[in-house]
Amino acid sequence: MIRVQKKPFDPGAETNLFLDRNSNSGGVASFIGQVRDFQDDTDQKISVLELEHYPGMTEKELGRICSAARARWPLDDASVIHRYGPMKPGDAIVMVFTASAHRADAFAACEFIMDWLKTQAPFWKRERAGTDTSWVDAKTSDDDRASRWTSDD
Amino acid sequence: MIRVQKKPFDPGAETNLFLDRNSNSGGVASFIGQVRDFQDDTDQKISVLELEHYPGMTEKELGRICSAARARWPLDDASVIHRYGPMKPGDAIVMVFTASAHRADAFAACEFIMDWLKTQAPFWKRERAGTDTSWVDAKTSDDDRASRWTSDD
Amino acid sequence: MSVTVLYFAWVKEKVGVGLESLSPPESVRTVSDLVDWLKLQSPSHAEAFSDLSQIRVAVDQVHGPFDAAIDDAKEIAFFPPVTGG
Amino acid sequence: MSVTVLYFAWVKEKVGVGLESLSPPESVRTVSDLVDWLKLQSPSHAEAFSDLSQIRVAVDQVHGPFDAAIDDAKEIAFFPPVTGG
Repeated sequence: MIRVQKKPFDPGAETNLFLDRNSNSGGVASFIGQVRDFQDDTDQKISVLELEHYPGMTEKELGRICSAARARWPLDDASVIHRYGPMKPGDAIVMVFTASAHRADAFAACEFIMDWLKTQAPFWKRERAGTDTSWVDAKTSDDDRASRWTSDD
Repeated sequence: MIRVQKKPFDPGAETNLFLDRNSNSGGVASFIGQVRDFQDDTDQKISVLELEHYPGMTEKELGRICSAARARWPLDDASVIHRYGPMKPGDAIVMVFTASAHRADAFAACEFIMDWLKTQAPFWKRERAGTDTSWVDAKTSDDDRASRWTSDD
Repeated sequence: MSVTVLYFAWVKEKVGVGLESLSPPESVRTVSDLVDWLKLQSPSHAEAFSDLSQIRVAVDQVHGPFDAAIDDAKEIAFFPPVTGG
Repeated sequence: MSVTVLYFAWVKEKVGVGLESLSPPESVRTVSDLVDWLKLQSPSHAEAFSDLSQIRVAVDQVHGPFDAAIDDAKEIAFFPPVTGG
């Protein structure tokens, strides 16, 4: 399941919904990304994060990433929920779930989806700190993490 | 936080409690292990899983595993909830959470805790399938996964 | 040829609009050709595309290289490296 | 020397009890010594410890090898390889 939405989601409720759909899977891995409260470079307190995205492509790209994960590992299920629009520090931006008979596959697929989402899903963050608003720069460390999966095997 | 308990726990509620305690962490990884419904070897349907443990040592061992994870990765938090006693297929047996500024650390620490828990925490599974009750054999694949972390670096 | 060109994040801010319906000449065959042609449309376009190392492209909602053929693409998008998650 | 010996899972079933308060002789200095002495206590003990490759040990609630010294340990536990999670 892929869901891209403006309104907040409840990570606990989503967890139980995913488990209900996958009660026969031995292992469920998940990752939750939260809005950070301080900027990397200026160390200033962030008041608002605004997330722009590319409607249409976002859902397709997340679907392609989940399909790639399911082609690579024996998964029972994989889900991504991603917000866009304005958010405040501590809000959940993204939640990824994977279900598999084996925990190693669930972990690997969950991290793979996050790594590819970070470098491929068309979202752009803009942070407001004090009176300044600035676009967040992409991290080369994210590219490095994503490229691990292509060089692995 | 380490919790070893007989009664069922609610993975969604635990997720929200962990997030509330760690709203400043950029990334939260989690793993949920569920009671499987079929035996590996006989392919028989499991009706009940009974989990015995070593009261006292269990809590200490889980604490040692979390401390080892926190010494190895920059974590904001790490939690383990583990049930014992009788359970039915689909029930959550174990839930592990890790919180960190960086997702790679959260993922690695969460998998490390699960791998060590599987080979070190004093729990023993007994499955009932039909009229037969049998102790579950330890898997060499679990030993292999745990030993990865000692040979890594 | 008629194509919808989309801009996101600071590329959109620099160009000044998020969407343009354009009809570039026949000679525009690749994404690179389109960028060269766009840079001639206004100083804002030229400014937005001044450093292509900071621009990514999607052709019909699929990531692609700058030398990708446009063919009968309906929608071409330009944006900075993504920063979601 | 007085020590509490605990058994879990099928080790407990084979021995027939989960806990024993025992006073092994002075000559019992390591976990291995204790196992050898336990095997003399009853046929069930001998049977439970017949294949040591399937037995793990904890001394005062810490995993240890069979050649670990007992010293003034209060609690020694024997059990099969663990299968939690």
